[in-house]
Amino acid sequence: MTTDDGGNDAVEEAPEPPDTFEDTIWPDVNRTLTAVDVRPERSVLDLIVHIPKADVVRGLGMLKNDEALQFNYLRSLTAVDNEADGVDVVYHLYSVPNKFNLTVKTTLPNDDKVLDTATPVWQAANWLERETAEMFGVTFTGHPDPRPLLMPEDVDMSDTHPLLKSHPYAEIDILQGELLGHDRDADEGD
Amino acid sequence: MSTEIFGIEDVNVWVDGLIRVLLIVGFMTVVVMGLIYGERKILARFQQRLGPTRTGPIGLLQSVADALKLVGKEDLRPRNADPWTFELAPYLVFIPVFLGFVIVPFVLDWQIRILELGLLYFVAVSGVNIVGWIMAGWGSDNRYAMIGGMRAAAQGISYELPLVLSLLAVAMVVEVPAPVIDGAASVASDSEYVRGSLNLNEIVAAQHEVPNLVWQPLVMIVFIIAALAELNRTPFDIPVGESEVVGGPFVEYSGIRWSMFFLAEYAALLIMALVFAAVFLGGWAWPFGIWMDDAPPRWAQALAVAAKAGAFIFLVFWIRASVPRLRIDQLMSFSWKVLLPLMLVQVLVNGLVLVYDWPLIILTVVGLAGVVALAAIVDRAVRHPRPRPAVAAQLQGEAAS
Amino acid sequence: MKGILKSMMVTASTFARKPVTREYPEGHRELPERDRAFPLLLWDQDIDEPFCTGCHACERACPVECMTVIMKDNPNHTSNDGPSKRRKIIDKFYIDYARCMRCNICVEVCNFEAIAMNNTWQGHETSVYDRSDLVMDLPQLLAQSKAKQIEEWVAE
Amino acid sequence: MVVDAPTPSEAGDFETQDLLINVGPQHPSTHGVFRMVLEIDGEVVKDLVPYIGYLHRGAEKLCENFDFRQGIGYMDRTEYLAAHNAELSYVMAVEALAEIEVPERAQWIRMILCELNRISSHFMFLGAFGVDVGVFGTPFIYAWREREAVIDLFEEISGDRMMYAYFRPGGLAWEVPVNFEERVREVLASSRQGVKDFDGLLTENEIFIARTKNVGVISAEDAIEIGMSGPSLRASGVPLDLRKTEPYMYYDQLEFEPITAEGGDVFDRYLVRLKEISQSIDLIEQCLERLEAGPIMAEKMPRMLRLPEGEAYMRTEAPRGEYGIYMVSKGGNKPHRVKVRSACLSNLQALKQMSVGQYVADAIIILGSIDIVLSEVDR
Repeated sequence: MTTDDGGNDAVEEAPEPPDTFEDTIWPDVNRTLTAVDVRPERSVLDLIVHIPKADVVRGLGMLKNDEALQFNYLRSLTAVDNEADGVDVVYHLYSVPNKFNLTVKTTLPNDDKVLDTATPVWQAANWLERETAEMFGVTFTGHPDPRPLLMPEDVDMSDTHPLLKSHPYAEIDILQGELLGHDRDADEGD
Repeated sequence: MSTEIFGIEDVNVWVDGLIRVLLIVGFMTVVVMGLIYGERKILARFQQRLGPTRTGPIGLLQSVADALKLVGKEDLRPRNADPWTFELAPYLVFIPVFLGFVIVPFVLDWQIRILELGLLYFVAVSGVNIVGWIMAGWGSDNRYAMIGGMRAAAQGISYELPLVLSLLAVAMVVEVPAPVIDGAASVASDSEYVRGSLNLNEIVAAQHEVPNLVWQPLVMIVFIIAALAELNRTPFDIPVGESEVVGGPFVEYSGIRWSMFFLAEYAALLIMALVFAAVFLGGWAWPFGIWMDDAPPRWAQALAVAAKAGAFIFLVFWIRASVPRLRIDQLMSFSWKVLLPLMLVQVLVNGLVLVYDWPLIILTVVGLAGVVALAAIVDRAVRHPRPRPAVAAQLQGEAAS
Repeated sequence: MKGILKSMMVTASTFARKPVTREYPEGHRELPERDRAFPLLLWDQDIDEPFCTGCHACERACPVECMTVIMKDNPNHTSNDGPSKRRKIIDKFYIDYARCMRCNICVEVCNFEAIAMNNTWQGHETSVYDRSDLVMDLPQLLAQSKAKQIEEWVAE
Repeated sequence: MVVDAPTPSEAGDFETQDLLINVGPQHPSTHGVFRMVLEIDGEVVKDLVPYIGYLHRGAEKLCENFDFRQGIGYMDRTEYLAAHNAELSYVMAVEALAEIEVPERAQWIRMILCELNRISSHFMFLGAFGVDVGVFGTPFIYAWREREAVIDLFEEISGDRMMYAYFRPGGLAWEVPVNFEERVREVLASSRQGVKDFDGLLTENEIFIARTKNVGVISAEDAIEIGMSGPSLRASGVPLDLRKTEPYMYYDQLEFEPITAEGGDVFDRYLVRLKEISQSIDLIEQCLERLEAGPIMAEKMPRMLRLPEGEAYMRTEAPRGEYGIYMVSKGGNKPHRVKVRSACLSNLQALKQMSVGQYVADAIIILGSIDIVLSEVDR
């Protein structure tokens, strides 16, 4: 680990049984998100906060507007497909005045991938949500411009969500030589 | 009817005309090809490149190869283009440029025709090609072309005024011998002088001792600027701006038609350089007292004209390698708010000199003051940029919300 | 006006400098030894056979799956009274240069130093008219090394 | 000139209509395959709709199928003008997850290469931007001249001119050549001359200033709101430079201040980048002083790297801004998810706000001033 986050972020240490997250910005975050059900988690670099999907945009707004935190910069917004466990939508926040980092996560069940848009909180979320929507099939309600971003405009690909694990890789034929085919699966995991 | 050409008497006027036209067309085509090659080589050196090297020794045949390629290309016309406007436009750009060559004094006693109103004729015909530009822009049925055509029209008309005024400012005070002999003006120094002439030959002859650039520094600079704009050369290449309208009115042209535009562009540069050499640098006269007493030999005259025109052309290339492009609103306001008032003042001063017969040194002083004023205005405009128009601010507000 | 004149002086100064153009097809710049064009196979000059034993290591490691390797029993092996210690040897080897992304991974995973990135101009100038001509077979891949036209560089 | 269009009643039977022009995907000034539809009234842009995705190659999906060494080559291709910086984020994400300690020498060399890459990338910007503004080719060739020197050096080190694939989790693929320091200093000397040339050619040119000052202004608040980063953000006066705010590698040992400007217009974005080249030259010299002999690869690196479960969002300061890799691992030798946080994508979002209300020619140079690389936008 070579990154030093000014002592504000999670630092690796031996896990003690009841982790109070005292060395992180968790106390401030917890104070800010009073009426929201949140759960902290350590990661290698930043603190992760899990917020239920119903409260996430409200929570993000609170984090942005809180005087002590001021998460006014949305670094990145994406999703992670956990297959059976649903899709995690991940927000990476940064506070320009305070230099805090925070990761906010919310889990969407596979049968209800609908989430409120974060565009009222940060304009930056606009294109990032469009990309997440087309790549993972997450619907962001209230999004001002819900067109696809990277996928073709002229073909209807509303059912195609390439970054879901269920979406296959493109099958590349092994064309070399005399169209030789052989079993590559045996090599897996060497 | 018969006339005289190259000392041969009794030549039929039609034959004479034909010879002159063929000479000029041949000459011009060769020189333009050389110019294109020269521009590529010179620009390359300004950019630390080599330029064309493949075709012929040091790439000398590059223009020939290009010409052959262009002639061999398919002549395409977009389906939605207006056939007549589209196909006629190159001629309307091409022909006026050729017409301009009629009055250019190459050497003392040879040019196509010596016209008493030569300069007037020159500005008249060179203004016509704007029509061709608009036709090309409109007829192509392409939005880039249309924007380019509109820009060309706006720019051409705006800069026609400073150009005409600058030529007028020179023409009104130039000293010419009172009895104008038909044909070449006499260089005799003992006849009485009057001021004002539109005859290019007389203007050149009047600069036998001191070229006009000494008397008219501001006018010369304004002429260069306006000429760059008329020629659509950097920094005024707005109508054809590669990075904006991808070639402007020419975007849909190909092959021979496109090469006609190209040819016209360089021919216009050539003629502008020749007029510049004639009006401001003294044409075929040699500087610094060489051949002061009698007219220089013909080869020396041609050499002087070529060197002077070449200097102008080199300057144009140099500027092209060095400066960015202006924006259309800046271009317009520069013409109407800076160049035109300055030129009007200059013309007024010239008028006073003309009427009261003041010494010409006053013009030099006023001209230098004008140059300083021009530089100061440009500097000030850069340091205090205009606030954005209200409409723009409003639009931006809407976009942000 | 001053700034414009300054710009023109800068271009004038470059006018006087030596052009930086490299006249490519005539004059080839000398390539650094680490230059990576496309992978090729190396020839064991001592025993007169390829180094490659067809172990599939590179094939498996290739991110773009541009290789196809088939091995065979080595007829030159000592058991067959040959001079070679290689029990297996490459039979067929295809690399699709059109698909290769020149990442050097095949060279790194090779246990026999049998594959190297071509660091000659010949490796760069591979234009063909048909894409399928870019699928190189074993003789093509070995040709340069066999003719001792290459001094390969492999990171230790 | 901005003139209000006459309403239909004033103009009799005529109606005015705004003109739509389609700029790109094949246009000399869109820096790749970017498309924007401009709605113009005369020469004034009334609306702008950007379209991206023409270069989408699914790098993130591909990375899920690659092991950690194979992924590096793909990172090069997401950001081909600053591939070292792109690789850096990726390998640092892997190192953070695997808790690998990278040897000192490898870190210093990485820093030198990343700063050199910043120089070459910024030169590329200056060249392309100069052409956008309308100088015929000269800045482009100047830029190419300097970039060529840097790229030749990269080729001597890594073997490739653009897709280096030189950083590895744990260090570097192989040792740099013996004359490395000497060559770097040569390149720096040449870059200094390049900065001087650009400074003379553009910075004081009145036409250049007239074209770029007060054009495409974006305030610091808006820039942060949109998520801009890198020189484009710093030009608005926000000193957000990850090398300073969240120092990675050994940037905390170097002396430098983030370069900012006040205006947030096109000229400032140009100037910040020009100054950053000088800054990078200075940083590299500091690095060279601290460079010592030593190993270039972490000890005990396994042949096939397997990561523990976890996630890391690793961000570094690439030439265009924050290049982040969000890597989620569920164990095994392949990442579960790799998200590339592209600085260009976020910066490009500001294009509409900056361009509306400006002239068509301004929209072009505003796009140029953001300095996008479409392969990074689309990934």
